[in-house]
Amino acid sequence: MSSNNYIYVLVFFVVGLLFAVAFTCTPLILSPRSRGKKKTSTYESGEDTLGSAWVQFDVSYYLFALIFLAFDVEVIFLFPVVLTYSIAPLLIDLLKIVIFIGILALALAYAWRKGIFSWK
Amino acid sequence: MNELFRIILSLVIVIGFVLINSLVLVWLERKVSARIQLRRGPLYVGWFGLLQTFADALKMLGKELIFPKNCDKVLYFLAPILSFAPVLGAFLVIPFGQHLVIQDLNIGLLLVFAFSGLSFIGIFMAGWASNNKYSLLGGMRSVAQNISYEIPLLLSSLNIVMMAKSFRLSDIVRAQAHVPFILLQPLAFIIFITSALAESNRTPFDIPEAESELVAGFHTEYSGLRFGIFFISEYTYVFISSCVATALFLGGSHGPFLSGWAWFLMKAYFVVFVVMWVRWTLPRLRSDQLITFAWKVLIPLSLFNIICTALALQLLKQ
Amino acid sequence: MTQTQNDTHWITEGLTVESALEHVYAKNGFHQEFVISKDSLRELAQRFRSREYFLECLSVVDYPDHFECCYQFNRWDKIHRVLVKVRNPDKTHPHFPTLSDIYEGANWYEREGYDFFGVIFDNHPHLTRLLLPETAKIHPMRKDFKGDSGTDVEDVLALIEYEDHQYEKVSQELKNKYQKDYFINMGPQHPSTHGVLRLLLHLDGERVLETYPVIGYSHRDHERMAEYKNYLQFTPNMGRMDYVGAMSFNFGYIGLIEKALGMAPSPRAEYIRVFSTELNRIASHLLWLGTYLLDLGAMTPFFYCFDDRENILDMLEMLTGERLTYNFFRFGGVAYDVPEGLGDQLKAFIPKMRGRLKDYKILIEKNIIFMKRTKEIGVLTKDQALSYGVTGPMLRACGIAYDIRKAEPYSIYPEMNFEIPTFPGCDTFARYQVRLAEIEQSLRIAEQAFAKMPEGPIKGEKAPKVSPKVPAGEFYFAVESARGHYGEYLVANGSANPYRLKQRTPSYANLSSLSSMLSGHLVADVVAVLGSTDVVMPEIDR
Amino acid sequence: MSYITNIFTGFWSVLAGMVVTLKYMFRKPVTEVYPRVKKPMFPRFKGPTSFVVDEKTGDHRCISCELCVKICPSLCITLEKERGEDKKFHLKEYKVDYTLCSLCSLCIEVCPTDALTHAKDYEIPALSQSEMINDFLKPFREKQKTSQPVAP
Repeated sequence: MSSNNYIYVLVFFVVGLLFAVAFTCTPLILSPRSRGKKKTSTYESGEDTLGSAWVQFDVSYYLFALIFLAFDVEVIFLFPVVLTYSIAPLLIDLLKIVIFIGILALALAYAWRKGIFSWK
Repeated sequence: MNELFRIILSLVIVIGFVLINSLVLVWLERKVSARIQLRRGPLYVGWFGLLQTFADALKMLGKELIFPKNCDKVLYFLAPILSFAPVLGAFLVIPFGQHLVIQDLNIGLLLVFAFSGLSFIGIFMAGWASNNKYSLLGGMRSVAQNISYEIPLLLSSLNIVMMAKSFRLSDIVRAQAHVPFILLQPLAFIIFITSALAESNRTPFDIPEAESELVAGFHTEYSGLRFGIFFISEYTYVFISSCVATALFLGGSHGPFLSGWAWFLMKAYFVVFVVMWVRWTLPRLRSDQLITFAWKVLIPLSLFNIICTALALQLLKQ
Repeated sequence: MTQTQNDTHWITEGLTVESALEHVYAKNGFHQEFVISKDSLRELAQRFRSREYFLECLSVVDYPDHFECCYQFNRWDKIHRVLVKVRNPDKTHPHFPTLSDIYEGANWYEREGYDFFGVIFDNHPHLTRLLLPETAKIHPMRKDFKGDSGTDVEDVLALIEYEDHQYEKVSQELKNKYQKDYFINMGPQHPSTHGVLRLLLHLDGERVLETYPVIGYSHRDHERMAEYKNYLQFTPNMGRMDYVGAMSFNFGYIGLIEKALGMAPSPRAEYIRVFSTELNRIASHLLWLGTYLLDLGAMTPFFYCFDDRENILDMLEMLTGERLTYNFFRFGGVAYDVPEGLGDQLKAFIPKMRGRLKDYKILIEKNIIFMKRTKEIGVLTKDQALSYGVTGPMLRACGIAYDIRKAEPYSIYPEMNFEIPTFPGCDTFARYQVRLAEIEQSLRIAEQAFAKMPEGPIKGEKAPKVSPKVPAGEFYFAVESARGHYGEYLVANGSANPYRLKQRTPSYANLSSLSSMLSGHLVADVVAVLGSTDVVMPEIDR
Repeated sequence: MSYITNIFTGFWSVLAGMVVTLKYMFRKPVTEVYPRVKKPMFPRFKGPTSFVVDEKTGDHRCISCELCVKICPSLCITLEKERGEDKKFHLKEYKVDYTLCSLCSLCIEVCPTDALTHAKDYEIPALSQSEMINDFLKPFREKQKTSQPVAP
């Protein structure tokens, strides 16, 4: 496999971007335009919006983001392991996986026990 | 020169396919939902109303694009584009037939996950940029949901990688020449489909747009073709997820009598149908239940499943 | 009657009673009446509260020489309707003590009294406009109110000052909060507030801290309309209030006037009334079920429910010619006789509906997601229900079998064989169960009533040909609508139109309990809880 | 243990629900494709009010007693009459404003000569409010014009 193949990835992504830009811009040529004060106002069920939406906001899920980071990295570690699984003799690979996943599961159990998964 | 031609040709085909396919899927969704709900669905525009969605798309082209007064204009403009751009890339590696794949990369599966993982950035951006409180809630939810379901999605596909010993999708399909992996890995299949549903924001996991709570969630402020682009990318993600599920679990292009691509498309559309069927049956989960469902049920189950697979493979080898 | 009199010494013991009256319950719907002084009202209310009486209704009446607040107390287990009147001769600044800290349900009633009559309830926590817009400068139910030029009346000017002050205070409080906290408007133009209800949610992330319901968007002042029109002309208005279950509202009004006239409808008409009301109740519950599932994100049951509902509406259209806002009942009977073919349709419909209920149970009740979304959500305890005066399926979901069809039976309900389904869950799931069980019971009643229907004229012998004149007096009549206790308090003065017609609508009391059910829940639960209260906005706004 | 049974029952409940929707998928649709298919209205269907055409005379039966005007709760009927040579009242004008009418049929019930009825027409759109004011005498006037011979 030459690096040539990965050019496809780049080209597809860039063309995707350009296409989306072009696509969203076509109505600029085709569509009618009207003016109105209320037209561009923020939708909030027909009432005037109360202040900006960009205020300090309590995201109850930031802890999930933290665990996610930990888990995602560890899943990435699992990828090469499963690819070469059972090439080594005996039960070494199985042991490795069991230990690794065991630690992951422990982390999960800890987070669970700590009550992260139940919103307060 | 030949290579350039190939790139252009594949691009044209993929773009055409994405557009037409999403319109067909919208039509299919309308028909399926109509039949489930004792209605008829589109009937008169085109054959069985097939052209109804084309007409709707044309109408969308003529709709005015509105920039809300208080929005962040740059992000607001970029959000639908960013949610659409990765769509094309994901088609690169999908093996529609024995040799019908644009680039059979050896990291194929990872590439699909990488591209589809990008989609929620666009959604979150849309939620933030609109400066609308419903949108913000929807955007926040989409982040929480996507990061939570990414893990079971990866973990469940790891089982397949373990059995096929390759990330290349065509290799995985080839490994299922005799037995599709769904029979060997039913639990992984269920986890995969569930997480894929969640990743593509479909009911019962459509909390980012939850129309009964958040009006339209992240795309409340979007109009015209910008909204259309979100729509297209959502449907295309559904299709890509079905394609990956077909390749991983349903034996891809393998099947008797018909040629490979026909089998592949049939299976993929069947999965799409199941996804729609689920959507029109179930109510929506609440945001906290949704996330805890991933962490408390899907992730432990998929960890357990990996250990089982590892054990089984080890035993079979002995 | 003597029994209750002996038992009820505690009501007025040691209080200044201006007059006491023993009513004939069968004649005007009250057991007892007391006129007491302003100072002893709160003490009296506390006594009622401690003995598990709920505040059924509070109506303000504008008499030529005084304002009168009529409090109705009643019990769930054994009907004992006590009318307590407090009078204030001050026609400009009528002050009354508030009961909103004893009965939370009084909060909205008092605000309504202030809104319509300019009556000031001292120490009320939030005495602002309820049904009229905050900027309104009128008190339209006062007898001296003439059209739009209400501000000309000098008495009202002083009130407006007070009102501006109140309004400024409250809006300033809210404005200060908007600056730093997250507020979100749900409604009036929102997919799941079922009409024009506005909920102002004070959020902490996704968690609801406080809910402020804002009502009155579809306010038409039916009560004022009743005073203008004669008794017959007001009948079409009834269907416009609760347009989902219009039959029961018709039943309530027609029943009230018949009671006041001391007249009975023809036997055949009674049966026609009952089965059409029960069919309408099923239609109302089906509409609730469909939209409730829609609120929870499942669209398909909505269509199944509407399919069934369509069958019912077809039958009712055959009978009445209308599909939604029926004006079918007449004094002393009904408008039309049962048409041919209706019986066959009904016979085909009932087993079909029973089969559908089984499907609903599999599709909805057994579903894990539905259970997760509804169990232990929006809990309303028995004590809260008492305090707010909640009735109907919401109350029966607290395990209390209070249903007017059994508690104070009217029409031919005593002859019918049916049960009152109750569930002890107190949550939204229990409310679902109650309503689904009620569909079954209503099917039973409709079946029986249709089968037992005697031959005969559809209008009674004494049925008035033109609009009747109701003899002077006070009357109360209640029916069980699809949403609960619907009662009307009529003050008649012997003329062709009512002096005052207060409508006690069930959703009004039920919705006022919403904020207490919601605190601490998530945004997604708001629609689940609001949906479970089954509000119909025109009925609340009137 | 309950953890696992919960997962199973949950999964099972989802499947059971899906079977129900699949069952309904193969049923006949219940919707009508209006306006291509029009359902006949029930005999008691309450369309807009209109005059009954008397079979014998071919005219309306209104005697201008104004009972309907008095009973109408929404004040939507305007009636003008004139005293004819025979000392009887003759109807000059009868208009109903449909934007106000609530189809309560009180006017029909009160009518002593059964001159009013509900039409079975339900497609009565209009572009302005003034078009919704219906002149009941219009068809009768037109008929008179066509049927009466022109005086020499």
